Amino acid sequence: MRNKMFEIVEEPISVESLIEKVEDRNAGAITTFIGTVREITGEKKTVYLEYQAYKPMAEKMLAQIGKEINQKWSDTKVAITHRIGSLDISEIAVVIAVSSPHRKPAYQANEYAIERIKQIVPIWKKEQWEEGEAWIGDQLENVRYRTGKPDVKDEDHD
Amino acid sequence: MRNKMFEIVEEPISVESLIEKVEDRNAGAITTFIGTVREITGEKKTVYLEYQAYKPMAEKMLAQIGKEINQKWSDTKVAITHRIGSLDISEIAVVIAVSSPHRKPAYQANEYAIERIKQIVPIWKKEQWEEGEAWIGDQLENVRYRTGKPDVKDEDHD
Amino acid sequence: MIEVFLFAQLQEEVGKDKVLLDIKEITVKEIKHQLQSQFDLSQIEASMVAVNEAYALEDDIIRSGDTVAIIPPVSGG
Amino acid sequence: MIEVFLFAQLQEEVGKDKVLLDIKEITVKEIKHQLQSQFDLSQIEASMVAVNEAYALEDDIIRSGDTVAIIPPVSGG
Repeated sequence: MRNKMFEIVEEPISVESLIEKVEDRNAGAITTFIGTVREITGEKKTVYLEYQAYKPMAEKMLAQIGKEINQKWSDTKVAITHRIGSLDISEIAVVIAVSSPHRKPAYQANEYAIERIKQIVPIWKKEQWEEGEAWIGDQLENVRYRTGKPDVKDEDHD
Repeated sequence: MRNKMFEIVEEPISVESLIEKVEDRNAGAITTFIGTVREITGEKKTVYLEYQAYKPMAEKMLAQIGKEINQKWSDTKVAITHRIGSLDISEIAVVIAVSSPHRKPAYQANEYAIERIKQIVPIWKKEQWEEGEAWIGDQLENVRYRTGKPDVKDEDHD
Repeated sequence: MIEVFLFAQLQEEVGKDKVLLDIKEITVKEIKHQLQSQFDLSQIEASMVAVNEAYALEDDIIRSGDTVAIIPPVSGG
Repeated sequence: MIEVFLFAQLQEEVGKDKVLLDIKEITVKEIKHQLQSQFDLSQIEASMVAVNEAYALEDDIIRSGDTVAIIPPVSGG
């Protein structure tokens, strides 16, 4: 399974393995985004995070994001792995790797991927603070959204 | 020397080691940029690249870019390593790692770093093609530039 | 029979990760109302519905044998 | 004595990576002219000059003992 480009896993993620998945003789640029568990958010101190996913659909949605990227930025290769389960401070929750012949698309496509993950991929996190816990939702203030369409502006935010 | 944040090296660069340099309990995002040797540029086929640096000044200029980033985006940590010598196709020439509590600054600061490297860091590459070789300069059409100032628009492009 | 998966807050409120509804045919809008009244869920209005692992519209029809998932606002990344 | 480092194309044109100039004091502009006429360099006008590892302006003064580098347009990354 080392070559699945879009994966939900329960074990720690190797950044190197994601980079290998997108390597290409015609890539001049590879960008990675590594989402880690941050200790302090606002005034709250996180002890650990718990991630849950609707796994088969989440992998489909990650693959869809990859397809959207290939359509928007030609000659890109994309790999995304998101981890679920219990994660401690500084542990890696998500890695996005994008390769491209040129650097601009590598940055743009990578940032597009994380924004889309936060819109359409069925993954949820529960914050465990020192004084309680809560499932986090609606970080983007998307109350509802109908489709997994590439254009965010087409979505229904009512 | 593992903890030098800004380095010119002659050996292969480990992406993981750069990531480790910027890890932080309050980082929620780490971005990396990996510049690799691309085989095809336009219609030319590169066989290998040769990088040369004015090493002490290049390391100072990398550190200056780090300082500029810390001023522009607070709470960021930056590490940059550039390799010199002879590099084959797909080998890594440069790695930039940036950590930040939030993702936007991590992307922006990383892209800022690569743009600044191409402006002010005394490193040159010579392309070895199948039919010849040449030192590459002036990729940004900066014929001249006076200072290492943070604001590109302040520079002298005449 | 329609299998309905629940996640996050909704899963905790219902106390299980899926429920089975003995229904032949129902719209997305109706299934949300039904779950709402049956379990008193906090987030159902803010949730999307996926049918067979694809996001569905309010008027889409769910049939016996379909797999449904209630997707509260996501927070991955 | 002023030590002048050369890189890339300039280094190949001169055939060595540094030259020593027996000069007490000279401006940046003047040292460029002097190197240009002495070695017939292709890129000196497009080059920056660094004095003691910092970029210098055309009118800055270089003194004996300073380390100078001629920096043709860079192409790292």
